[in-house]
This record gives sequence, C-alpha cells and structure tokens, in this order.
Amino acid sequence: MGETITTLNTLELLAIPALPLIAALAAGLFGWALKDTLTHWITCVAVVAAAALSIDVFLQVLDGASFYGNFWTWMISDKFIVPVGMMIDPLTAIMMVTVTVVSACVHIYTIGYMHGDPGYSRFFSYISAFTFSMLVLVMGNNFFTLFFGWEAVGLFSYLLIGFWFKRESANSAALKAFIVNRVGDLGFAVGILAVWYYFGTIDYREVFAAVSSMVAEGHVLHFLGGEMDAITFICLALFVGAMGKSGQVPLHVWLPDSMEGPTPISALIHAATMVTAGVFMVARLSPMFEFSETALAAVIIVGATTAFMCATIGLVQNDIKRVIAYSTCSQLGYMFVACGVSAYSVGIFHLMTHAYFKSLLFLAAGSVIHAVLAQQDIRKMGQLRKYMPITYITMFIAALALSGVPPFAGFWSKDLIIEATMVRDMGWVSEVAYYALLSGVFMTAFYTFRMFFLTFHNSDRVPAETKAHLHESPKVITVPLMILAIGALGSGAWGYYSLNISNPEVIDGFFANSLFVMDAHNPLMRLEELEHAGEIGFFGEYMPLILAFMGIGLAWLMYFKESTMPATLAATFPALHKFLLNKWYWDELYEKIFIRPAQCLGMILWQKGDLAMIDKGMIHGGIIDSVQAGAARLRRMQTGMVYHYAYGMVIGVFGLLTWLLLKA
Amino acid sequence: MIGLSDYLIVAACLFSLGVIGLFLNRKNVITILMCIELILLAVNINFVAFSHYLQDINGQIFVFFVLTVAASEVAVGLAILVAFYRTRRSIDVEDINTLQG
Amino acid sequence: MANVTLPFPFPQHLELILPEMIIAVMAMALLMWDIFLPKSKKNWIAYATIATCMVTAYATILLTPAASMTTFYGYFVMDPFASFAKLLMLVATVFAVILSLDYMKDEEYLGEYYCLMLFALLGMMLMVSSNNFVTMYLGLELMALSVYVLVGYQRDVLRSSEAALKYFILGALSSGMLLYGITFLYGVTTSFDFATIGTRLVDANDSAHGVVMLGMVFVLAGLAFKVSIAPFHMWTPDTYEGAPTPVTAFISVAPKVAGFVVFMRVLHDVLPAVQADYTMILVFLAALSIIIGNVAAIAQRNIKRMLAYSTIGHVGFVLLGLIAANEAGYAGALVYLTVYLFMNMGVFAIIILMRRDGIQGELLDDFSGLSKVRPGYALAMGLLLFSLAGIPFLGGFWAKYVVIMAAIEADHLYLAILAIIFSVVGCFYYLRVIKYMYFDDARVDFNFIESSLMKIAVAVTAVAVTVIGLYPDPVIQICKQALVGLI
Amino acid sequence: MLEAGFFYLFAAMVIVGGMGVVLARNTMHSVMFLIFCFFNAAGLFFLLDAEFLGIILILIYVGAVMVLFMFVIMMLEVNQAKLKEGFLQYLPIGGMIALILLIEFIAASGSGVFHTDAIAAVGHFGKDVNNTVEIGKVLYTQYLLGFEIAAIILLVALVGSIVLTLRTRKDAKYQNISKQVNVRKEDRLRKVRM
Amino acid sequence: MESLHNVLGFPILSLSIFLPTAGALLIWLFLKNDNAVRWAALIVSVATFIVTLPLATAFDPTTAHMQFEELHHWIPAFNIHYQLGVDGISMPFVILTSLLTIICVISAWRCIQTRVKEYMLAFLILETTLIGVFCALDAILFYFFWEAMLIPMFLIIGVWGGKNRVYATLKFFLYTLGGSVLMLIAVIAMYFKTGGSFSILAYMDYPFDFEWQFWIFLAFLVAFAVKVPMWPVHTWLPDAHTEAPTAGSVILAGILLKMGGYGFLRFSLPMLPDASQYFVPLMVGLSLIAIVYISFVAMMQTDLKRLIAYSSIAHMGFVTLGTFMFTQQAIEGAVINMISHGFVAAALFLCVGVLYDRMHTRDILAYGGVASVMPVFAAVMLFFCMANIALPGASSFVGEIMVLIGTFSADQLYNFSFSTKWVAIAATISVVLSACYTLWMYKRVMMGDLVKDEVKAMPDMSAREFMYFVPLILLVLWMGVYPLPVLDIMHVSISNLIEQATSSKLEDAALIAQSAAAAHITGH
Repeated sequence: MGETITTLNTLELLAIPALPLIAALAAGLFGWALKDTLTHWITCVAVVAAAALSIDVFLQVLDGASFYGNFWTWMISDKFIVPVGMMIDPLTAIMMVTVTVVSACVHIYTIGYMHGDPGYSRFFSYISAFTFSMLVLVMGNNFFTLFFGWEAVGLFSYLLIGFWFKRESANSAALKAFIVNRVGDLGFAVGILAVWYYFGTIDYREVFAAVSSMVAEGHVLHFLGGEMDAITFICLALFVGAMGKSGQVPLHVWLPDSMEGPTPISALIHAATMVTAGVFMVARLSPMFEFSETALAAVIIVGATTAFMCATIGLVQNDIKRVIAYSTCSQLGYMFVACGVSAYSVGIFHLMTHAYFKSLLFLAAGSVIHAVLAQQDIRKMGQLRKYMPITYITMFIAALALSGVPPFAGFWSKDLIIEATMVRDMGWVSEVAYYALLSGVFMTAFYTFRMFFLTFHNSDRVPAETKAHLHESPKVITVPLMILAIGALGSGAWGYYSLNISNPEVIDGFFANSLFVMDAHNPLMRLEELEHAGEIGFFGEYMPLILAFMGIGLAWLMYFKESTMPATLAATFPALHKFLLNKWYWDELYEKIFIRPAQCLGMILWQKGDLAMIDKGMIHGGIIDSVQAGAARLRRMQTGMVYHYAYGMVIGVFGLLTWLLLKA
Repeated sequence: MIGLSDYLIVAACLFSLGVIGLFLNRKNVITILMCIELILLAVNINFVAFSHYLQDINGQIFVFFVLTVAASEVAVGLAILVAFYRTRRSIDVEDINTLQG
Repeated sequence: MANVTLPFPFPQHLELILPEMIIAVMAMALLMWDIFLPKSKKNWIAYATIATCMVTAYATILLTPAASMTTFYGYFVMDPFASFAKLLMLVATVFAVILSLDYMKDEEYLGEYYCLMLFALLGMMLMVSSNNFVTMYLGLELMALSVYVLVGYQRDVLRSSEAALKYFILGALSSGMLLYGITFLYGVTTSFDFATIGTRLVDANDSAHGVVMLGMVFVLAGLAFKVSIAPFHMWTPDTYEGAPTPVTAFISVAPKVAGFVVFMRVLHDVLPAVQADYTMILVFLAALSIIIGNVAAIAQRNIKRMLAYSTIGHVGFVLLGLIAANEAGYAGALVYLTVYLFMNMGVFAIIILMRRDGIQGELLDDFSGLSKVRPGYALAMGLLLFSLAGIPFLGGFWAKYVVIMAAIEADHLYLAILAIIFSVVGCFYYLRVIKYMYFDDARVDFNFIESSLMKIAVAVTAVAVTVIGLYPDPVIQICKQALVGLI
Repeated sequence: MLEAGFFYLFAAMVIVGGMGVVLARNTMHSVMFLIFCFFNAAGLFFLLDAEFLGIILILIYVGAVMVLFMFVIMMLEVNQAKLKEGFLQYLPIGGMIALILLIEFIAASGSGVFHTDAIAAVGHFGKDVNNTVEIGKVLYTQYLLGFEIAAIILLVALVGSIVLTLRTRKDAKYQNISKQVNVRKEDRLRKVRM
Repeated sequence: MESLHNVLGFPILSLSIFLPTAGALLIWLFLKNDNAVRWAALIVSVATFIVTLPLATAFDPTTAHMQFEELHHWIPAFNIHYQLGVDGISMPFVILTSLLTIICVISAWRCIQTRVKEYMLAFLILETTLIGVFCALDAILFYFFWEAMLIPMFLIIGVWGGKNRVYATLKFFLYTLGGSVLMLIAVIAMYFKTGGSFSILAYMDYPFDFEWQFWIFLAFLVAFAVKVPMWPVHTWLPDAHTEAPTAGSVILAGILLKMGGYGFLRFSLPMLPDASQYFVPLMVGLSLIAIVYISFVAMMQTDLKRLIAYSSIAHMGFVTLGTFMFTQQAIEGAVINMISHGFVAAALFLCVGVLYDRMHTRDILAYGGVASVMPVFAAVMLFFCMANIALPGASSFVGEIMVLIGTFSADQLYNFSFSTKWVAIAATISVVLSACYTLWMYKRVMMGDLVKDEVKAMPDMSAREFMYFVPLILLVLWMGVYPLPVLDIMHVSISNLIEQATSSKLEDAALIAQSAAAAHITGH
C-alpha cells in the first residue's frame, strides 16, 4: 500500500511513541513492585526523551525531511486492508513537539502535584500511555491508526478524569466524557466507513489523491428523500467525531466536567493535546474538507457558536478550572473557525500556542489549587500573589497570552484567525462567525482577568486554616511552569516570524504537502491581497486588540479591588446571570431529551417489550397459558365417570363415521 | 320377503340401544354389563344373518366364539364388580370416581 | 350326516405354534405347581415364568421362518414380523415379572398372578400371529380378560378394583365395537381372513362403500382402544394409576405391541382398498393423541398418571409410522415400540423402587432429591426420561426420528410438524421429574428395596436406551427385516 | 308370510326387550327384559336356520349367564336406581348422537349392497342340512385353534374370578394342599415310646 | 466417495470430540475424591485442548475444502454418516471450545463445592457435544450433537444455578428445543428432496427451488434465531445467564450462542442462497433491533449477569447482521465477532463470578467502590469492559468494524431493497449504547466511595482467578492487534461461502425441472 518514503530514521520515529508505551507498561504492570521514585523516573525520562526526539524530528522536518511507511498489517479482508504506519510531515511534526513537550512538562509537574497520592504509579502509567496514544493519533498514516489513537486517548481521558474514582462527581464526569466522546466517535466511525466505501482505501495519501476524481464522479447519498454529496457526508460525519473530541457545541458538555480529574490532566489532555485532536483531524483532512463548502460552513458555525457560547459561560464561573475549561472550549472554537475558513495553518498555529499558554494556565491553576488545599473556588482565594510569586508571574503571562495581548503567543494566532475570518467570504456564515469571534475576544480577556484578579489580587478571602499552608509550590512544579511560560511568551512570535504563518505560501512552504487549500478559499492569500490594496482598515486591523484591552480593563474595574459592581450587575440581569451560571442549561437539556428518554425507553422496552409482550404475552400468555389451560381442561374432561369415557368413545366413532360418510 | 337388511336393522337398533344404555345410564354397573350383552347380541344377530344370507357357516362359528367369550367376560366382569363392591360398598356408576383428572 | 369327513386332516407345520404351546402348557403347569408350593416359595413361580419366557423366546427365534408360514389350517401365521413382536412382548413380560417380585409379594394369590401374566402373553402372541379376525379376536379377548384381572389384582385396594372395573367396561364396549365392525366386513366379503377380505374389498362394489366405512371405523375404534389412541384413550390414565405398578408397566408396553402389530396387519392386509379413508382417520387420531397426551400430562402430579398420558402421546407417534404406510413407517413403528419398551420398563422399575413404608412413591415430588441419595437411580431415570422426551444421544430420539421421517416421506409434513412441536410441549413434564430429582432437596428419607434383579433391570434399560441412542442401526435393521410377513 | 310375521314379532320383541333393559328402574327387571330379549333373539336365529346357536343362546345365556347376573344382584345390595338428572342432561346430545348413529347404521345396513339378487334369493335349507353338524365340521377342523383358545379363555375367566373374589375365611374349612404336600413326617408323626 | 482430506492421517476430530467423554467416563468410574475429580477434569480438558491444537497448525488455509475429514457409516438404514470435517469457519470454534472448557473447569475450582463430580462430568460431556456440532458434516449428526448439548446444559443451570434456576433452565431447554425441532423436519425434507442424503456438503450443491428454500430457511431460522438469540426469541438468554453458575454462563455465552451464528453460515447461506437473499431485509431488521433495542434494555438492568446477557444479544446482532450481508468483510467480521465475543463475554461472566463468589449477589446496587479493595480485579474488569464496547486494540473492534465495513459496502455489490449504508450507520449507534451500559455498570460496581461494609471485606483476586483471565486478556489483545492469523484461516472458506451464497440455485432448479418434464413427456 504505497511505497515507503523515508528521509527520517525509522527507529527514531518508532522510539517516540514506543518510549512512553514501554514506560506506561512498566509503571502500570509493575508499579506495585516499583518504588514511586522509580516509577516517575522511568516515565519522565521516557517522555522527556520522546520530547527530545520529537524536537529532533521537527528540526529535520523543517529541513524538508519526511516519512511515509507501513510497519504492520492490522487486518486484511479481501480488498479491505488496514495497515499500521506512519506519516511524518510538518503538520505531524508540529503536533508531536507540542504533545511531547507539554507532556514532558506535565510529567515533571506531576511529580510534585501528585506526591503522596495512593495512585501515584497508576497516574504515571496513564499519562505515559496517553502520550503514546496521542502520538499514534498524530503520527498515523491512515484513518484506522487515527481512529485507534482517537479511541485510546478517549480511554485514557476517561481513566484520568475518573482517576479519583472514590469521588462520585469524578466518576460521573468520566462517564459523561466517554459517552459524549462516543457520540462523536459514532460520526467518526461512520465517516471511516464512508471513506472506505467511496475510496476503497483508508490510507491518507491514496484517499487525498482520489478526492477530486471522486467528487467529480458526483456520488450522492439518499436519505429520507433528501440527498447529500458523498464528500460532504464524509466530512460532516468525520467532523462530528472532531466535535466530540474537541468539545464543540453541542458535544462540549463533557469538557468542563472533566475538570474533576487531577489538574495535570486538565493541562495535558483537556487543554493541550487531546481536545485539539479534532482540529488536527480537520487540518489533516483538509484535502477532503476543501471539497465541501457545506462541511466547511458547518465547521465555522459550530466553531463560532462554541467560541461565543463558552466564552459567555466562562464569564460567570467561579471554579478556577472551569473558567479555564470554558475558555478551552471557546479557543477550540476559534481553531475550528480557522479551519472552516480554510486557514488550517492558522488553526494549527493557534493550536500550538494555545497548547503552551493553556497548559501553563492549568498548571499554574493547579499550583494554586495545590497551595490552597484543593480549593477550586476563586471566591475563596485572593491576594495569593504574595505567597506564590512564580505562579503569579507565569499565570499572568498565560493570561495575557490567552487574552491576545501582544507580544504573547495568543495574540499572533488569534489575531490571524480573526482576520482570516474577516476576509473569507462565505456569506452570512463567515460574517456571523467574525462577530462571534470578536465578542469572544472581549469576553476572553474579561473572564481570564476576572479569574486572575480574583485569585491573586482583590481581597484576601482565604480561610484561616488554609493560610497556614500557603506557600509557593516546589521546584518540580514551578520549573515546568517556567518552561511553558517561555512557550507562552515566545511561541507566537516565533511561529509568526520563523514559520511565516501569516504568509499564504506557508501552505506550500512549511506545511508543504501536509495541508491543502484551494486557492479560491485561501483567506491568507486574500488577506495579503487586501492588505496590499489597503482595504483592511483600522477597524479590521486593531479591533481585536482594542477589545482585548477593553476586556482586561473591565475586569480590572470590577475585580482588581473588592467591588460591588459584579453583584450589582448580576442583580440587574438575574435571568441572564442564572442562564450563564447554569451553562445555558445544556446539561438539563440533555438530561431531558437524551438521558431520561433513553432510560425510559430502556425501561419500556424491557418491562413492556421483553417482559410484558414477549415473555408474558407471547410465551406465557400465548403458549404456556394456553397449554396449561388445555391441560386443565383435559384434566376436567377426565371426570372419572365411566359413562363419560364411553360417551367419548361413542362420540369418537360417531364423529369419524359421520365425517367419512359425509365426505363420500 | 324378509331380507338381510331387516335383520341388520334390528341388530343396529339393538346395538344403538346398548350404546345409549351404556352412556346415558346413571344406574348401576350391572345395567352397564347388560347393555354390553345387548351390543354383543346385536353383533350375533348380524353374524347369523350374514351367515345365512351369504350361505357361509363361518359366521355362525364366530357367533359361537363370541358367545363363549361373552360368558367369560360376564364372569370376570361380575368378579371385578364384586371385588369393587367389597371395598367401595356400592356399585352405582356415580361412585366409580376415585380415579380422575 | 353322510358327507361328514372324518378323521380330521392333521394340521401341517404344527411346530410353528410351539412357543404358544410352551406358554400355555407352562401356565397351566405353574397353576398346578402353585398349589403345592408353600407361601414362602411362591417366588419360584416367578422365576419359572422368567425361564418360560426365555425358553419361549429361544424357541421363537429358532422357529422363525424366512417367510410367512401358516398352521392350524391357515388360522395361525408365523413370520418374522410376528416373531419380532413376540420377542418384544416376551422381554416386556420378563421385565414385568421382575418388577412384580417385590411389589406383589404380599398378594394372596401370587402363583395365579404370574400364570395370568402368561395367559395374557399367550393372548398377545396369538394376536400377533393372527391373520384372520377369529384368531385375532380370541387372542385379544384372552389378553384382555387376563389383563382385567391383573389390573384388579390388588382387590383390597379400591383404586385397583376401580381401575379394573373401568377398564373392563370400556374394554367390553370396545370389543363390541370391534365385533360390530367385523360383522360388516364379513358381510361384504364373506370372509374372516385378512388377505381375503383385503382382496375382496378391492373388488367390492361401490355401493358397499358406506358399509365398508362403517366396518372400518368400528374395527379401527376397537383396536385404537387397546393401544390407547385418543379419543378412545380415556381408560388409560385411570387404569394406569389404579393398577399395581408392575401391571401398569406390563400393560403400557406389551398390549401396545400386540395391538399395533394387529393394527398394522389390519391396515396393510385388510384395508388397502380404503387407504385414503383410513389415512384421513388416522391422521386425525394421531394428531389428537399427540396433543391430548402431551398437553394433559402437564397437569398431572402422579407419575403413573403422567406416564399414562405420555403413553397416549407416544402412541400418537407410533401411529405416524402406520399412517406413512410404507416400509419405513412400519419399521419405524417397530423401532418406536422397541425403544419404548425399554424406556417405560426402566421408568416403572424406578417408580417401584420408590415405594416405601406408607408412601407409594408415585407422586412427582416423591422424587425430590433422588440424585443426592441414589445418584445411580437418578442417572438412569434421567436418561430414561430424556429418552422419553426424545433428546439425542438416547434411544427415544431415534424412535421419534424414524417415524417422523416416515411421515414426511409419505407427505404428511404437517402432521410431522405438529407431532414434533407437541413433543417439545411434552418435554416439559419429563423435565419436571428431572427437576425434582436433580434440583430439589430430599423431603423424606428414601428406603429402597435392595433387589439385584431390579438393579439389573434398571441398568439394562438405561444402557439399552443409551446404546440404541448412540448406535441405532442394528435396531433399525432388525425392525426392517422384521417386516417380512407384513409386507 | 308367516315367516315375515314371526320376524316382525321377534324383532319387535327383541327391541322392546332391549329398551326394557335400558329403561327399567329395577335392575332385576332389566335382567328379566334381557332374558326376554334373548328368547326372541333365539327366535330370530331359528328363522335364520341357526338352530344350534339359538338353542345355545337360550341354554347358555338364559340358563347360565343371566342366572349369574341375578345371583350377583341378589348378593350385592343393589339400590333402586332413580333416573338421575344426568340422564336428562345428557339426553338431548347423547340421544341425538345415538339417533344419528342409528340412522347411519340403518342406512348402511339397508344399503344396496345387501339387496343384490344373490343375497335376496336365499331360501331355507332343507331337512338334510343339519346346522349342528355343519358347525361341528368346521369347528373341530378349521377352527380348532380358536376352539382351544376359547377353552383357555374360559380357564382364565375361571381363575380370574376366583382370585378376585375368593376369600379364605377363617371359619371355613378347606383343604390346604400346599400344607399337606409339604408336611414333614415329624409334624404328624410322634413316636411314642411305649 | 471422493478421497478424504486429512493431512494428519488419523481421526483427530473424533479424538477431540470423544476425549472429554472418555475422560468423563473414567472419572465417573474411578474417582471419588472431589479434588481428584477437579484435577482429572482439568487434565482431560487440557489434553483435549492440546489435541485440538494440531487443527490450527496443520490447517491448510489455501483451500475451502473440508479438512481432517472422517467418514464412516453410522446408520446405513437412513444413509446417515458419521462425517466430520472442519474448514476455516468451524475450526476456530473447535479450539475456542476446548480452550473455554479449561477455563470453565478452573473457574469452578472453588465456587462449586457440591456435587463436584457431576459438575465436571457435565462440562466434559458438554464439550463433546459442542465440538461435535462444529465438526459435524452430516446434518443428522449435527442435529444429534446440537440437541444432546441440551442435557448437560440443562443440568448445569438447574443443579448449580441461582435461586430462580428451575424456571430459567426449563425456559432455556424448551426454547432451544422448540426452536430446533423444525430444523429436524427441514433436514428430513431435504433428505428426500436430494434423493436420500444427509450430507451437508451435498445440500450445498443441490439446487433447491425457491419455495423449498423459503420454507427450509424459515425452519432453520427458528432454530438458529433462538440459539443466537435474535429478537424476539431472546428472552430465554437473560434468564439462563442470570441463573447459571459462572462457568455455565461462560460456556453459554462463549460457545452456545455461536452455534446459532455458525448454523447460519453452515446451513442457511450456502444451502439456501436465494432464500437467504430474499430474507435479508428481515434478518437485517431483526439484527438492528437486537443491536439497538437490546442495548436500551441492557442499560436499565440492575442485575450484573442480566446486563451482560443483554449485551451478548446486542453483540450477536452484529453477527447476524454481518452474516446476511454477503461481503467478505462482513462475514469475516461476523466470525471474528463470534470468536471475540467468546472471549469477552466469557471473561465478563467470569468477572461477575469473581464478584459473586465474594458477595453472593448479582445486584449492581449492592456493590460500589470495589476498585478500592480489588485494584487488580478492577483493572481486569475494566479491560474487558473496554473490550465489550469494542475499543480498538480489542478483538471485538476488529469484528465489529469489519461487519460495519462489510455492511456499509454491501451496496456496492448487491442490490438490496434498502440501503445498507444506513443499516451500517444505524448499527454504529451501538458504539454509543454499548459504552453507556457497560461503563455505567462499571461505574456503579467498581467506582465510587467505599461505604458498604460487605464490600470493604472483599479480598482481591486470587492467583487462580487471575490465571484464567490471563489467557483471555492475551487472546483479546492478540486478536485485536494481530488478527491476521485467524483471518488467514477463514479467507478462502468464507470467499467460497460467499460464492455459494450469491450464486442462485434457481436456474439449476429450473433446469432440473425442465429435464424432468422432458423425461416425463418422452416417458409417455
């Protein structure tokens, strides 16, 4: 299936996922025998090594190296062949680096954060295994490897959210995460089925090569009278998978709940890596999405809705991690919009910068939570900057990056997304998306700094008994923060200038052969044209920045010092406040339209269908009862009276004789 | 001229009477035994009539055997009846009812 | 006076009747011997009966001709068909005697009991060797009278007398019907000989049709009564329950064999001219038997009564073979009867073993916990019951298989389907006994009769059923060969 | 003509007797009706040239079997039977079935097959044909086997009746053969030293 | 008779079939002590497993012909043969059976304390009948084993089962028997139609006309549908599973259900291709009902075993769906699914057994927080739960995805009256539903805080218990990651099967009818 192309060391490539896997197996299977220190050494070294190798690979890829090849055949059935192989190109490389670096930081951070937890080695085993899965996801060269990684990260996400399995809320969150993800996977699986059906292969390269001819053949799917382009169907189905994994409306409900997991997990999985898999997938499959305007529009709508809606919810949340979680959803929405407007490179760019500053944000929040004895409510914090300076500074950097303040990482990527959306003309879709994103910028800045001020400034609301423990976190925690802070500081500018992300040529440049954009779609190209023509205008150029500062300013007004403004505001718009506080009532809605009906349906089918209809109705009522009634009747007929017996005989003879004679 | 059918019809009436007596009878078992004798008598009349009209002696031989067997049957039947009476103290047909169901 | 021709010509081939003679002579000799035996040694009669049966069986095998031969001026026929049936009945009698050894030991007239059994056997042997209505009727009555007495043998037990009385009254009625039917067949054909009647019926005038139907229905009804085909079955449950258990075992097998053999001869020899009509009747009767037998058994609590209904169901199955009216069908019926012989004898043997102080052991829940106390008996009973239910690797499966196959071959598909579905319904009550034995705990102490002969009987039946189940071919082949003489 | 008259007489009487058997309330009356019935049936037999069987019927049936009936009736306390409601309850259906059966019988009996010339033309045998001899000729040749079986049937009836009814009464004296045969001399013979 | 394919040259299939029974006989005759019986049963089952291994090693995957054949007269009167042989479809099941029997024997080591000997005998005899079903090439022999299986299973559920065992075992017995008797009728009818043969291979070749195929298909359908079980004749299964002892459930889910799916593959498809095609909508409908309806029902169960039983039904829905899609992927997927389900469902029942041995209840609500006291067990059970929801890497994923692929793409090859794409999409819903019921169950049982004292007292798995999970874990993983060896075995057999199932017999039948008519005319 396709010849192997390699300008990279195969062994090195194999080592990158293999190291975390081996570490995970060692920690998982033999954790009970190993000491905690040994466990974390094994896993940390493995992941750090993987990160180093990834960077090495990335550098080689920057020099134009690539890899494509199969190692293994998973399944063969007639023409259905599933190989296991890798495809290393710039997109993959950038993901690998992001994943391994964040993972390495989280590993180290975990040493401090999870210290003394009874599930210490289990935790390391899980996160290493997760790293392995994520690497498989990004490095695979076909849909099945993607799906394998996809499911595996879901599994470890489930395990890690429910890591503290004694907590009911954690268990529920884990279950919710898994099931909502499965809903997405349903779409993904259907997409894969359709891919194989229409392309006869599941290999990326072969599929991508065949897209245009397949579209030209004009396949359509019929359903309930309607019809749909095959390519649109495929892309939409696959995108459902992406929605599930990346927490997009309406499948976003699991992501905030997943904050029940330990904070390193939130940083690694629910900020930096797994949740971005959806974006990665859309980018990876850009050669397919490009051929379906409908699918792209859907991506934009979903992304923009999420970006806006989750930002609004973030405005009023009081749980430090939930605020960040909603911001994650919202930012993922930005990335999808980027993909939707065909600025895949920008989406990936934002993915990378987001990975750094968001994981930093989470880890810093974790540092805070660690310090205030697992308290997550920001209303019970305040003035923490005095106790934890490093955390304070790193978090400040991250907050600025998230808010899109130059020169921090988030500014570069987010700004580009907004501009790309602005220039891409897709009718009302792109227009609405543009305003949604703009309002998002404002809200992002606001809630980020609301959270930041409430935590580190404002009045000191920390309970007295906690105060005694307040101190800066140990080095294993702060060092990863600092490393990530570098990323949050510099990755944006580096990407912008070094990778030349804003240049439309980046598709053929850095992202050579890994992304595909139709020229007609390419927003960067249009942006460049417009800039040349000077048609962007002040508003277009600086609006995001202004909004970001306005958001920060408003937050400063309301939260920097203790103030009655928030309460007043909430009192002024109680319905809106409640609506936001209850997260637009999504959970309640799902409870009403899915969970309850499903349970009711289950009960009805069981009690009424199986027990009442089949067992009682058909089997008991229909067969057993009639047999028993027959038996009872026959028993009654056997009266014991000899004349009845004689009567029976005579009737028998009479009946037979009459029958025969009548017949004749 | 009295034909074969006439005899057969007499026998048929007798047979029917026996059968009716058997299952409409609510008296005692002895009557039932007598009804059986009626049935056998009907059979015998049939045989003899056929034997005569078909000019075949075999029918009469069969009657001979039937008579023998009938006598034996009566003996055994009455013996059973007596045995039954000794434990049940009744020979009413309604009282032959412990076995049922 | 003048044309009386004496002396009689001496009958040819008189040796053919030797088995019957042995039985008759021995029965009478044992009657005499009984008088001289003290009470404590009455069992000798039983052993002598067994020996007689064995010798007779040997003689029967020796004397079996390759093709039909007759003696007594053509009124007694000996052929492999009859021989095979006789062997089955002899085996059944041996089993019944073994079963009686303990059960009947307190009866006042013990010697006569075994003699009557021999007389019943004699009657049945004559039935199966009959090729005419005279011998058949006399054999049948000899059997019937003996069996009436046997059923009522526990004369101090009400249910025994009652069973005998009911059996007798209905039996007499059925004989009357049979005879009435015979008169009409005789009237149409002027003969009692099966084959002659058969050929004359073929040539008979169309106007005779009604009369032939009349005769046929009555003859079939009379015979159906003997083999408990519904709706002529109603004596069966009462008689089975009331009769002493060994007698129940005896009448559940031997008279059925004899009855079916006669049934087959009558159908095949006498009624081929009206095959379409009798098939129609028999299809109806078979369906009715299978339904009534299997359904009614479910409501029973007494195992003897339950087995009575089960017999009715099984008889319906045998009837399938007769309906098929082909070689496979008749052979199938014989296979069924053979297997049924072992199954029923084994089951009744165990029921007899269950009798203990004050308890008849006939209720289903008396079997509770048998498997824990006597796993061997429970295993045997289980095998026999599964066999009765027709589950493979046991003989009962093949029994059902052969007749169903024959029925399908003869295009009675619906009947086959009905039969097999009701056999599933019937499974339920066999399983219920197994349920008591294996799944429940014992309610009372078991106090078994330790009789090595009984043990052997149980073992033989269980092994036979299993062996036939695993390798039925010899039985099937023998049964096929045994059809010489019928077809 | 005379013969026809006799036939109708006997036939009617047979049927009347049969009805009497069925309907009489007193069992003893039933027996009497049955005897009456047999006498008339014997008459029918005579009309059919079956003198031997007619006589046998009277001798054996009336002379032995019916006497046995009477004996048993007298031995057992037979209640005056009342016509119970069951009779009436079953009469409509039962009667109808019996009636239809009867009609079927009659239809069959009277059907054309028994009206052929050959059958209808049978006259009576002359004096030289002796019914008893004719029966004897075949009964002891062809039907020898049947005859023997009939004998055994009678034996069985005998034995059966005995085992079912004979009770060894304590106060009755009878021979115990087995005891007699199995006696040892020590039991009976005591040597007395004089 | 053409020559027999048997590379080994000795009757290995007979040996596999009768070794357990021979062992059972010896145990019955000579052993009294419970422990000795256990060891002996283990030795016999292991020996049987070893005997079946050469089937895999000596198997020739390049031919669709039956292998290791044996042919003897059994009942010449009816032309019934003792004919054995396996192909790529049946061979894996033979090995699966012998393997699961070992596990059943081990799993019963401690929890069966009463009537140990009878228990082991029942299992060994059961093994004989099960292997026999998969090896039989004579329809009557097949039926013989098929029914004989009921006896030991009836006793296993009835004697060693739970509270409501009598009802459950009777239901099991009568349902299954009731279903399969029509198969006997059908087989006999085919015997006469084909001119006196019971050979399964002969039936495959004989051109039945459509009416025949129609009725025979229905007769077979009843038999196999009950066994699989398909909606609406599935209600015996939850009861049987719930009440059966652990090993009984294991063998029931692991092997017995597969007999139904195997029956479709061996009988319905190749013998009755036209009827099979005709009934595709029905079969697909029932399969979808099984997948969706049953999943909802499973979700609401509070009895552990009942839940897993319902999940089995849902998974078997994939098997029937795949079977009637006539594509290589779908049918291979169906077979893989059956094998995989043999591991996974068996393991889940063993997991319940582990719990049950400690708490003596199957009520989900009686548990909670078990993971705290039984961490190893929690991991094992989690593994099988994940396998149950067909996560990639587990064998069940391979099976299900192949079924789905095959179903989705069946449109390309055949003109069904409906779009198989939407069928596949509907079936994919199980991705969500299976996760719902499995993980919800896992959550309620294993996770949460320890509040119940009884749960606190539960010891973790013993080495023996762990031991029988290890092979299952390895097998699930192996088939999930490297299913090629198993697939290789089946490829040729299944493509041959598809060839048979898709080539109409009607033309041949018409030809035969024509020539018969011609002969009739010339005969005059």
